[in-house]
Amino acid sequence: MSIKLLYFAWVREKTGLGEETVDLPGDVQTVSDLIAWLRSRGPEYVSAFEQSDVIRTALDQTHVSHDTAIANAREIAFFPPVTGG
Amino acid sequence: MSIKLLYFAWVREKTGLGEETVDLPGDVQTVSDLIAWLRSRGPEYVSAFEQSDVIRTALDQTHVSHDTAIANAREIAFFPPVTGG
Amino acid sequence: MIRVQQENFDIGAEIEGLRADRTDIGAIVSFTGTVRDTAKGATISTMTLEHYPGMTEKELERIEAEANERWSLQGSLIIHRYGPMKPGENIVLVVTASAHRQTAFEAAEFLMDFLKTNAPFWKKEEGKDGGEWVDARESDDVALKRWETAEKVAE
Amino acid sequence: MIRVQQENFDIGAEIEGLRADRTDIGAIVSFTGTVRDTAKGATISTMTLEHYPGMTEKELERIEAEANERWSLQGSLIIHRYGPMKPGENIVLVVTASAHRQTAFEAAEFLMDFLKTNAPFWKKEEGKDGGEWVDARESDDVALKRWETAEKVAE
Repeated sequence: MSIKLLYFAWVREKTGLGEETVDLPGDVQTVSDLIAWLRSRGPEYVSAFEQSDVIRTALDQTHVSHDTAIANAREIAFFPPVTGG
Repeated sequence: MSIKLLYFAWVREKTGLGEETVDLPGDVQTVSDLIAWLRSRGPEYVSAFEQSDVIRTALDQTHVSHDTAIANAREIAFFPPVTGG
Repeated sequence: MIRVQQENFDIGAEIEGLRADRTDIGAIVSFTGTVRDTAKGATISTMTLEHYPGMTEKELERIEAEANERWSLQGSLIIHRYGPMKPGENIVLVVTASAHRQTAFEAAEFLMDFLKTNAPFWKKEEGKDGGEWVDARESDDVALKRWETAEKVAE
Repeated sequence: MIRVQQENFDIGAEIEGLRADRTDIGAIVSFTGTVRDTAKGATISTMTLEHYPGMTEKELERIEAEANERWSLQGSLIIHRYGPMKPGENIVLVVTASAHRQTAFEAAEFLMDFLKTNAPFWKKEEGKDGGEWVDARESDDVALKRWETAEKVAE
């Protein structure tokens, strides 16, 4: 399954990427699975997702929790708690 | 004692006056006394002060209750509950 | 700053005046009260505001000073008009500026709640059936009560 | 109405646009968030706002729709800027118009509380010691909680 990943704020700075398209292994079912898989991809991902509980996630531009199933999402974004306004 | 009385909104319309200067009898000590004395002055005052509990009073431009002593006030205003803003 | 005037005011210009060249403000709240064209189902053609010159200014200054004691404000402004006005026109403007939004919101609401119940203004609504003095709203007294137990907000 | 833009906005012009020719409005509240020149004691030279194009618009529309479901509003507006800004500049504008002041105040606070915790914006403050991402404030989560049990306000 090919999916677009987006990174914002310090998650973006730590991964060194604004976005990328990846092919997910079949055993990646939830957002948590995806984070674990990303951490296996290199030290920059380990650093970005070190405190995975503070990372917020949006599935197709809607806020979701880490136990949400990825299903047929087209894009998944990772970012710190928002600080606009 | 000579004192300036001011009337606003429907109190003004009922008394038919915006302001007047009166000499108070010596036994008029409080705002309530003053209202009672005013009511003795004619039907327009009876009408204006018919429901004296809804009438608000300011002594020298400060809100006061009806049991307040008039003492040496220079001006006393009577008006309905305020409705600005 | 407080102003009592017959002429209209420009909300944007007033806000810009209050914040001019300031870089320590984080939040600006404005409240504008305007004339509605209906009351109790009747159409209003003119709203006339009577006030008590002298006392009005004193009350507004007192209310503004009280807000500045309770909250840490970078600026505050109250403008209240008097005289005849048409539906859609401005009646009152309150602006508060602070470092944080909760402070600016609370102070603006406080100013309006106190103004509504203490500033000596009276509204008369005129329609085709003549004029009628507006009754004080009980909800304004209720709104006032919530500030009685409120402590000064910590920064 | 919502807008996400890099350029500045004119608070007065936006308020006038929202109320234009309306005579059924009694209360207009505006909130403007601005860049402060200090954070944690350090001087800030530039504040940069990053956002998530696409999701930002969706979230602001969702938040605005929610406010219009909860309160009877004659109009509402959210404008949020992104990109680099200097101290004193505008970041965000929320305007609400209603028949009564409590409604306009509550809806404006609701919009800001939800925007602060849900709209995908991130602030980076730059000073002489480099840049730092702003931490989310716990008080913003607390502010949000008060709306959880709030019923729709009766008119």
